[in-house]
Amino acid sequence: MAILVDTETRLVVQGLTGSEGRFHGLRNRAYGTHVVAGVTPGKGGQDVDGIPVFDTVDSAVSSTGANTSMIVVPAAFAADAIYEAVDAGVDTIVCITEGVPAHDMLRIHAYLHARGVIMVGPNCPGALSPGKANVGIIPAEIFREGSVGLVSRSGTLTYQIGHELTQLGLGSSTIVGIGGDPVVGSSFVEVLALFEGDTQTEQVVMVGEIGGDEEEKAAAFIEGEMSKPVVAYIAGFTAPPGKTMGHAGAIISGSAGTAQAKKDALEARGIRVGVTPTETAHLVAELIRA
Amino acid sequence: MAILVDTETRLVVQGLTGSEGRFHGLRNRAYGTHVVAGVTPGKGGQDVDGIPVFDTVDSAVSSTGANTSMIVVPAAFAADAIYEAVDAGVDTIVCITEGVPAHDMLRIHAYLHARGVIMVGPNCPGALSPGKANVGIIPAEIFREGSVGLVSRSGTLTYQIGHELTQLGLGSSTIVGIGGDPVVGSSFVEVLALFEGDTQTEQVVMVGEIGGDEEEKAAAFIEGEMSKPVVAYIAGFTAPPGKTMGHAGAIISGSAGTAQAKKDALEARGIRVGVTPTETAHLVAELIRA
Amino acid sequence: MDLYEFQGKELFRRYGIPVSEGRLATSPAEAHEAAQELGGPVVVKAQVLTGGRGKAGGIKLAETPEDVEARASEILGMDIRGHTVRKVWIERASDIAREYYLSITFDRGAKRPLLMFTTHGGVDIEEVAASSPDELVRLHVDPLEGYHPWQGRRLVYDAGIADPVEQKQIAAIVERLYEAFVGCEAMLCEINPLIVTTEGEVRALDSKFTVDDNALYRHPELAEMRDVAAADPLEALAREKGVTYVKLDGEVGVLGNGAGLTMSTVDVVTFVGGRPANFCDLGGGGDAQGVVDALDVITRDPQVRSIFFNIFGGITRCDEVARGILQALGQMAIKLPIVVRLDGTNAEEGRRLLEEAAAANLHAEATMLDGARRAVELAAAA
Amino acid sequence: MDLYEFQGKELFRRYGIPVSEGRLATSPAEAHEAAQELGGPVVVKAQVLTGGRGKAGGIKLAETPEDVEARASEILGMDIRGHTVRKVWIERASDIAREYYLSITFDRGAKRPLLMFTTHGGVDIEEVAASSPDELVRLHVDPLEGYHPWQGRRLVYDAGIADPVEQKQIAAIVERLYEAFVGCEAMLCEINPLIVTTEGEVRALDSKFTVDDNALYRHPELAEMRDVAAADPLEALAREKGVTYVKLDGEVGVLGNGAGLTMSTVDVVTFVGGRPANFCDLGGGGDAQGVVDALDVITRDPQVRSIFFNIFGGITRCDEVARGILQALGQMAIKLPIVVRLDGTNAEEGRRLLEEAAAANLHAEATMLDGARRAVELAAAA
Repeated sequence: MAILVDTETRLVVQGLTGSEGRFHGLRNRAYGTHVVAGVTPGKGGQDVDGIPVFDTVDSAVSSTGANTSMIVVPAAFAADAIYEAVDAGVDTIVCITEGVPAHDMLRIHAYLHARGVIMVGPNCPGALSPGKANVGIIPAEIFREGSVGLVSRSGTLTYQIGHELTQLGLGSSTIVGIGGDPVVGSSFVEVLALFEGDTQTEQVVMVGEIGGDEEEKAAAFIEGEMSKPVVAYIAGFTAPPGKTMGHAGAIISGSAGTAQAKKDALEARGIRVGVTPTETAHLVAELIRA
Repeated sequence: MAILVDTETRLVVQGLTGSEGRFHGLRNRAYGTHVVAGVTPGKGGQDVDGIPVFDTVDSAVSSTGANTSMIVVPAAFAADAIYEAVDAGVDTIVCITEGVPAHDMLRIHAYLHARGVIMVGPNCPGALSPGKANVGIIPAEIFREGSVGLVSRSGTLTYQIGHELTQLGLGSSTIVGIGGDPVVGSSFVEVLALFEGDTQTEQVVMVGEIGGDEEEKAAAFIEGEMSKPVVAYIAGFTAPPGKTMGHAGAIISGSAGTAQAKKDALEARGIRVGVTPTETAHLVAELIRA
Repeated sequence: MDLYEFQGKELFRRYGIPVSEGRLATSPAEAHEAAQELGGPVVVKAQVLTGGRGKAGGIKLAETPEDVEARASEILGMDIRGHTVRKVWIERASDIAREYYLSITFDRGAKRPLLMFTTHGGVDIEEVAASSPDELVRLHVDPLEGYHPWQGRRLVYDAGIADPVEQKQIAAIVERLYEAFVGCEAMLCEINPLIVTTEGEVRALDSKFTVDDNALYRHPELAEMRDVAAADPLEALAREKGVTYVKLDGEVGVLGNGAGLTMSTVDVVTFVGGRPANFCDLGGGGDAQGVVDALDVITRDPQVRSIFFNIFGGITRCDEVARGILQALGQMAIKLPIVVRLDGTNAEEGRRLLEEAAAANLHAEATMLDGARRAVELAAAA
Repeated sequence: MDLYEFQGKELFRRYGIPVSEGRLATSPAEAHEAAQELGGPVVVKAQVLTGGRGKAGGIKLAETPEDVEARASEILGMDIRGHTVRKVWIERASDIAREYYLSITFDRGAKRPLLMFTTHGGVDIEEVAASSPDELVRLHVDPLEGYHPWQGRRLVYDAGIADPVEQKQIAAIVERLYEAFVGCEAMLCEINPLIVTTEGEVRALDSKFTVDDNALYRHPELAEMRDVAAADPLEALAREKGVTYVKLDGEVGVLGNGAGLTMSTVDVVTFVGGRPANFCDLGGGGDAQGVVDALDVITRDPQVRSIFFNIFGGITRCDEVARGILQALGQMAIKLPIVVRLDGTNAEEGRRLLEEAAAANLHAEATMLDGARRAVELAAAA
């Protein structure tokens, strides 16, 4: 079944005519994703290798039945693109764009939440359901289809861990890079809930990093709400101090935001934490063999 | 059972120490309403004839268990008072204040709607459930308890029609003045839906007036969603043109906004419309006798 | 509050919406001077707070200052739908290639601002809505989130604007118009026509701008735009005294408290065969002085033959109203018959006060319907 | 981006938050002059982007210009937690009656701005949060709806401020601080202490102000506040070249793509017994020139003994990275051993390019763990 993207996904790429949009849009299509439309204001009527381009997301949706949008536009235009996608009626958004201002994201998060639209990102690699659909920039060739759900705040680190899983012969249901910005559309808890409800997913790997308290919240959610086993990895054990959140931030979350604090919070809830990506993959393999 | 206000109502009056707030707050209490608190910034710790006054709605709610707020503050402070009440966790707001800017109300309406808080008003006489509670400025002595739900955009016209009903020996479940401003917290449809779900209410009188298209929407709602009979009255048949909505407004609603257009829309759905308040009350009496 | 074209255009200019250069004139001589300053052909436009100026001959093209002076003297003083023209706007004439329509309305039903745009401009927008509804592009703005650039783009693309330069200009105007709508707390901002000149420049050729009376307290610069002279003198007097008064064309003066009850009273007076002389709403409070002021306004209308006071007390207290009536009778020596019907808060005390005063021209009635009938009878008998 | 106290106070001033008058000085002579201009007793405050200035002796009271000059020469050049003091802020001394704390934080968890206020100011806020959590008043602001006056009132009442004049001043400062927070797109605005003077005036005596790097493109006036000189020279060079570089204290240069993978690589190098010399993230794109620039930065650190390239291609294409490495080797004559591990997009092509180049100091490894081990070995052997 997988989560977020699958064979039912009908993708519109906002920014398809840009070089990144074209590269990844066509790559996603080559993987098998139904890339049905592109949007670039002023380029309506053109096409990108046969994919029709529209001036507005609304016209793309009404002409092609797109239900998912991938946003690959410059940071200064990303917020506008997200609002346009929401109002055009797509139900899932994958925002690849990096550098979206945090205050924009506060407003966007509230806006999305009120309308029940799921967004992954910004500043994220997207979502890949091996064998079904790839929306974003995840190199699909390193993953295979299987039962491990993978959710991560980091892009390339996700690939690394997915790669390690593949080396051990393990496949994935869906790989979700939620993005590492201070405010993202979907946080760990939201994606974990989707995995919990997904029949294909049997175990989950969560890849966190220093800063914020999303891993701590996820730990509580896993203990309280999840029946499926979760293995975690945290990056940033040797990060120098001062690169973590400031004082007031730590007060809010009741957490220091350090990798060690996150590891402790997870382990206190009985969640195993790998020390390296390699060990993390081995922990998953143990789970499956057990 | 009644709607909006009843014996469960625990009222905080925002603006209790002002002359209007004091007059109507004490009058509401004298009627039997549980007036548990007042709020006036800077006057926390005082009391108004035994009703404790707080600096913030939050402290009033946490100290007294208030669940309903009546707002009787000057127009320039009304929006702030509404937001404060919502955030303090009351579930019903009655805003008496007149002159709240329409743009403020657009934002407030969206804010309330997202949080599931019901507001009656602004610029309204409030809500009265005879024999149970009176929140607002409706002269309770002209109404008696009974089965007729009464909802109106106008204040004094509501009293007039309620008075006519009383003359005919008919009582009311709840009288709701929703206010006549361009955007109000609860429109006809929302209050009609509450009456439909109320066991005490057996028939409803809706009192509309020129402008907007809320009566037309109500007509569709009554036909489609209501099992209880509704009688309507519309004020403004002889209003001079130019006092109704402008051109662009008429395009939006697909209605001229005139009393005649509203009457036609209601009668087309089989809803009887009285020509005078007196006739309207007689139509209700006929319904009950039938 | 409705603004004149020239006031709306001044707001457009402040918000960065292109308008033609122009001057206001209140006399033919000023019009002449304005034309000289502007140079070249101009348009002389009657400034009135009503539509249909063009059909009424209130908009004229003129080539020379002399010509302008002549047109201005024709237009000034003209009556357009009951409005006397006291000001003309002299504006550089435009070479119009195309006429579009753009507006932002306060959509009461949807409780959101509504953007509307169509390439069918310069005509009645109701006609476009009726004849080519698909070509009138409509888009709501979320009041909490505000305007976003995609909305302006969507309007221009959906309306079929093909030229990229034109698209950009229009989208920018939509954004600025929204800023003006929010910044001025408008109920309506309409540009009809929004023109494209033969040089490809997009400009607002007219303006309809209505601002929210309730918001004027925080926009003193807009409040100052109110043209007190343009209002009916009685309406202006009433406004000054805090009473809502609308002049009608009959003999029965109507005074109620609350817009709904007052409207209903005007209706009932009509239904029982009378002709209301006015709509006069004491408003929510209604103290004795308010009653005196209202009676002062109503009795200045020489057509009035009788007065019907229909009061249902809520915040308004009937004893205060009675005191006001008695005070007015004492101060103004009103001879007209006054029918009074009091119910609601402190009604008994009010009735008692009136009864005790025992004035010959005061007639108490128990119901609204009877009060209306009596007032109509008395007007007919007067 | 963190701002200096004097920069934050300048922003406070612009937003109407009261601050003491002061002058910036970069030399004892300038400090003398500043003190003369200000007159009376002043405070000389080290301007560094770190906390603990007071304890480190970076804040001194001084009575006369000569005294100020002496204190400034003590403080300028001082090292506070690894930061060299290059600027001092000379500010009129305040008669402090009470010290409060006020901040607005970007609450990532709640996804809303968080207001915090307590009368326990002038101390570490973590201590207050730990020892008297009930006296730290917290209130979120809805990002769509924005700030409303009741929120400032609630902070002051709930914190127990009794004096009405003080209540009003603080509530006004909360409102302006929120305007500054939103207007500057801040991640943190903190006033600690917010003082009440003996005359009853409320004023910001310190400022911590952090703005969102991602938003600087629309705030050029804030972007200009960046103090390039204060940064580590290598970090500054890296920033200039669009590479994220943090200097660490070891021998193994680490270069990855993406913050998570790079952090993880630094961790793994540590876990296999090495000491990372830096954290260097090529970022999302990572073209050949980016790789050259990154190598340029890393190799300027004389402590570096080996370099570990850990690349997992996504948007970054491994062939581009390989081209960058080869280009850098050609341009810079790097002698250090470079361990390269490539996976993901175009990895095979990248590996082929490196293999064909057959450079002696290039070592390919298949896994991240093996790459880290090899780099650590090579650093030890160098």
